[in-house]
Amino acid sequence: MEGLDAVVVGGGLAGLAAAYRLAKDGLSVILFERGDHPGSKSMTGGRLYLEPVRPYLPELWEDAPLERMVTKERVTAMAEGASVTFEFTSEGLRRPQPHSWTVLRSPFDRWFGEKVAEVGGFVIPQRKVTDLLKEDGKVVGVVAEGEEIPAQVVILADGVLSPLGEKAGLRGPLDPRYAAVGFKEVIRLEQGEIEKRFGLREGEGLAHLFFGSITKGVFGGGFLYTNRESLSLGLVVGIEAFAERLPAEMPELLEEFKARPEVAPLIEGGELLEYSAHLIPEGAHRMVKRLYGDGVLLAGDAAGFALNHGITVRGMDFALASGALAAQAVKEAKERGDFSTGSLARYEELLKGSFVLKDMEAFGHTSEVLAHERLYDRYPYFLCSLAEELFRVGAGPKEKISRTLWRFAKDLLLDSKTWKDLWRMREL
Amino acid sequence: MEIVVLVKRVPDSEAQVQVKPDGSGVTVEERYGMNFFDSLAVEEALRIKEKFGGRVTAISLGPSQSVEVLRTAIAMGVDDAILLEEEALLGGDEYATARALAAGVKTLPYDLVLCGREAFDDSSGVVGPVVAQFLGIPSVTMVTKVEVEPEQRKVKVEREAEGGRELIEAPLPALLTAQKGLNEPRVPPVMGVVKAMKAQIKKLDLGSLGLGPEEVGQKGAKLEVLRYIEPPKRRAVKYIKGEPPEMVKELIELLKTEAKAL
Amino acid sequence: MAGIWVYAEHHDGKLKKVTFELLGKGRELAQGRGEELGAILLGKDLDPLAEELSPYADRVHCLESPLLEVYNCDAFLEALSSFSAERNPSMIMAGATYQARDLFPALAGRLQKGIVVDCLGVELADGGRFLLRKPIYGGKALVEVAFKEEPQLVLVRPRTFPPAEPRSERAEVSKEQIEIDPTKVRLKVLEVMKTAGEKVDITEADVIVCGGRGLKDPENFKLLEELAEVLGGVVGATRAVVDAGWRPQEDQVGKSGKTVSPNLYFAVGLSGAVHHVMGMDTSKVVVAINRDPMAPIFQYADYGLVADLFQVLPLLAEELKKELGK
Amino acid sequence: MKVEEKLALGFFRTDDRSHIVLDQEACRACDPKVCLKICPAGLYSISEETGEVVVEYAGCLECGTCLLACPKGAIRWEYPRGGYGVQYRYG
Repeated sequence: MEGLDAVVVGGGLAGLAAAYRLAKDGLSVILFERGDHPGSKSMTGGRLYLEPVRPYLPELWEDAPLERMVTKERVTAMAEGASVTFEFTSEGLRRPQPHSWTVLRSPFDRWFGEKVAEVGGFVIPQRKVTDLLKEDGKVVGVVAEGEEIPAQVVILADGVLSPLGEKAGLRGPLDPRYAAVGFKEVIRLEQGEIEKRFGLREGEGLAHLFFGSITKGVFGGGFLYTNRESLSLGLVVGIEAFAERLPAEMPELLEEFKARPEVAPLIEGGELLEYSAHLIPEGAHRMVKRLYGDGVLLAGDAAGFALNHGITVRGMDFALASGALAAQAVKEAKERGDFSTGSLARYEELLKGSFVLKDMEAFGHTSEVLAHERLYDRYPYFLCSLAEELFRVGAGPKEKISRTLWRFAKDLLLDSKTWKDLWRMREL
Repeated sequence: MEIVVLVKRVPDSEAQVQVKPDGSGVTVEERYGMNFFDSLAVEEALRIKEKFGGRVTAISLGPSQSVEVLRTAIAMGVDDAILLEEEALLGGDEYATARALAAGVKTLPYDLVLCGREAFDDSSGVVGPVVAQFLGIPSVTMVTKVEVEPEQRKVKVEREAEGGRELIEAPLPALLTAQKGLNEPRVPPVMGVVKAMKAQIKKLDLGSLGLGPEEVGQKGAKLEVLRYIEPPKRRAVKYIKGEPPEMVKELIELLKTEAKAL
Repeated sequence: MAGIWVYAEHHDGKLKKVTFELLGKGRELAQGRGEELGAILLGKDLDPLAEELSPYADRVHCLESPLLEVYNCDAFLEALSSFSAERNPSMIMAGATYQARDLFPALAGRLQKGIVVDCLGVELADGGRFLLRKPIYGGKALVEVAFKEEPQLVLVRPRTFPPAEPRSERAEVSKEQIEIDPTKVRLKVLEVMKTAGEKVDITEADVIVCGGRGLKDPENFKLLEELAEVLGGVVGATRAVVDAGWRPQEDQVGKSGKTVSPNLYFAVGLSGAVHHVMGMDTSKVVVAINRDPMAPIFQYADYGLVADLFQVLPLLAEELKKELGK
Repeated sequence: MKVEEKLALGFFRTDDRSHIVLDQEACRACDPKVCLKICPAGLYSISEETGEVVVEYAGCLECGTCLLACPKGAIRWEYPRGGYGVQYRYG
């Protein structure tokens, strides 16, 4: 094809959104995916916050294979042998539009790939982009396992490790401080059984996060999402924190989590369908020097766009929006006939005007707060011990509630560190 | 050389296959591609063309998604692709399928017809030789080497046979089925894939094949499918533990007494 | 009625074992339908073979011609198609061998009849109908089919049925001198290259010891050969090992090689890729030896040894030698 | 359930060559060996035969955790060739 406008590397959400928008706007685009189809290397916990994304990809969602709309949120603080759970549900989570959905990325991204093809984008699976074509420092295409593919511009959506982002000089290698590994099981359960077990209406779903002793003092937590006919159950664990302590073998952590009395009954009778793992950027935007260069742009996880806010964990919405905005910048660059660094600077402008960089800037330091180990041992322990005192009726006389609260706060919580932690929490 | 290659869309060998509880059919995971042995046939056709010139046409019979494998053939380099597509053509046995494919081949000039030794899904290896019979040409199966002599109107092939190989000469036109070892199929270039995605795939219906609905598909089949059955399950593996000497002793004991295999 | 025929394939003056397996099953089917059981031989100077078949069949049809001396698809097709068109048997069974898989599909085309290849079961149902069972999708499912018309051409996977017992009655041998029009024999067999020597055909072996990459070096196949020898079996190989040039193509078990179903199958140092499993999953007893506990081959094995093959194999050969008194 | 059994349910198209190569010299000098515990697929182990660190690359989930966590930079790790490696059905 003479004069290919754009090559997109990576069939995840950022790459697919970029290719979709480009093709839809009439640009010629090839998307490369190294797996059998888009989605075959993708993995999420997974919940997609669709609401922020709609303005950027308004027309797309009618027949999307979304699993369940999340109408029930749960957070559980886990200590050894005890836990405290908070549950929230509201009509606001349903109306006017459901704000978030559970998803399984393999079918979801595969569907998205078909959408890209429908609007005229070329999705080429089973092809790994191994290098960038460069001319006088300018990116002029890609090399796919020996074959050179020239293009006006290359959008790198090659994932959290982004080997090509490094080759383009846009970012450094991922630092273990800024990454966590998420790993999970997809467990089959009958549709009706899920609704019964979790008290859900048809098509509605639960998002359940866990933190505390399950990660043995290491930054991270557990999650459970209900899909249409399965559960996604897994853990997220900070790489550096884990490597420093090595508190267990990683696969064992999940087994112990599953064996917890809070979890075991929820997955009972389920059949394991798949075991998967993926890295998650946690503050990895620090690795990124620039979001664009001469003839090249960085989007999605590759750009470090993800936010773990403790109780909301986001990444896919950032990926979709940044991909769509990269496409927008490329489209404008094509109109100007200029794909140089200066012209592509528009991408950053667009990102700054969107929730992507606004939220990244506002909350970009939350990972440091969350990395604090007291969140994973002392505070869950406090909550659970307090609850125990409040709820348990023992042999002796019962204390006044106010007194219990004061005693606990004094013994377990009130020290200079706590105040420091509280001060830091304002970041959230 | 005018070469026709027959290609089939089949599930990946790793695709999950489940027999429906009522035995009326099977559910196959959406993971399809060109039959491996057919890709050897396409590659060989392209190599012959590159040497002697001519045209290569790929033909497939199947549901409309079969255009995917025809696009793969185009991406690899074939000149034309034809899909035999009509509801009546589907659901037939190898015989009925071969009859329709032969009618498709007959719409073209041909010196050589190539196909895979068998398709992954039914593993029969019947369609090729039956097509040859409908065309009235000789067939050689399981070929691992092909040398065409266009001037002499003949082809010399090596085929895998009982206890070794046979060297066979056939006059052209002839039909050959490809066995592993014939060649290494090329990975289509990216631009070839792009070109293939835009290429026009010709469609032939029953009328243009000169066949009636009773001659093809389920009606034209010589076999009737009664039911699909779950394969018998092997009982769960028994792990033999311990140090190698104990393992060996226990294995021999089990093979003798339990499995009665010694 | 011309009855049920078994195609008696022979090489170098020896009948293939599968012929006797089919004569056993054929006897049961022929009795069930009140038909004659025939064996059909093609070649030259067939008397000794006819004699050997005599205790197993009611009739041995010998189709003799100088053109049938060496297997040639065209010549065999001419002879077999004209003879069966004349006699109209209800069924012709053959082993799913290289030769039959070359000849019988062409025969089906010539006679305009159906054919079932790689059968794993043939049963006589009420009403005299044959029900045939064959694997599809590499053995992930089976399909049961029946013919709409006769003759029915059926190729059966070798070692599916036990071999027939000889009977005291002898078959009637009918010799047919077949005229084959030489102009119809378009193929020329220029050369037959035997590479396997005197080795037992792997599809006929009782015991197969199959090795993969875990053997690490072609030299190490000696260990498999020793074990195979003690058990009177043969050595097989995976695709990876054949592709690497460690073992000849004819040893390859799997989708692009041979389909086997021995009594006892040792899978040694091989992972059990789907392609391989497709070629051996009807083996009666499977023993897997692999250091990697997650090797998929264990899912297809009866007995699993998570162990170092270099320690286990010599011990196993030695112990079996004692056990079997060799 | 053991992690091997979990992995056995997945779909892996395995390349002949490993996409993970270890620098054995660096591994020998490494203590504690983080890879043995941190891989969520439990693919790293010590060979009984040679005492070296070995990795069963065929079950790799391609997350890259080992690459990041290795304190010695002893892991040369790249994505498998196109079409190879894990192919998630759910993801």
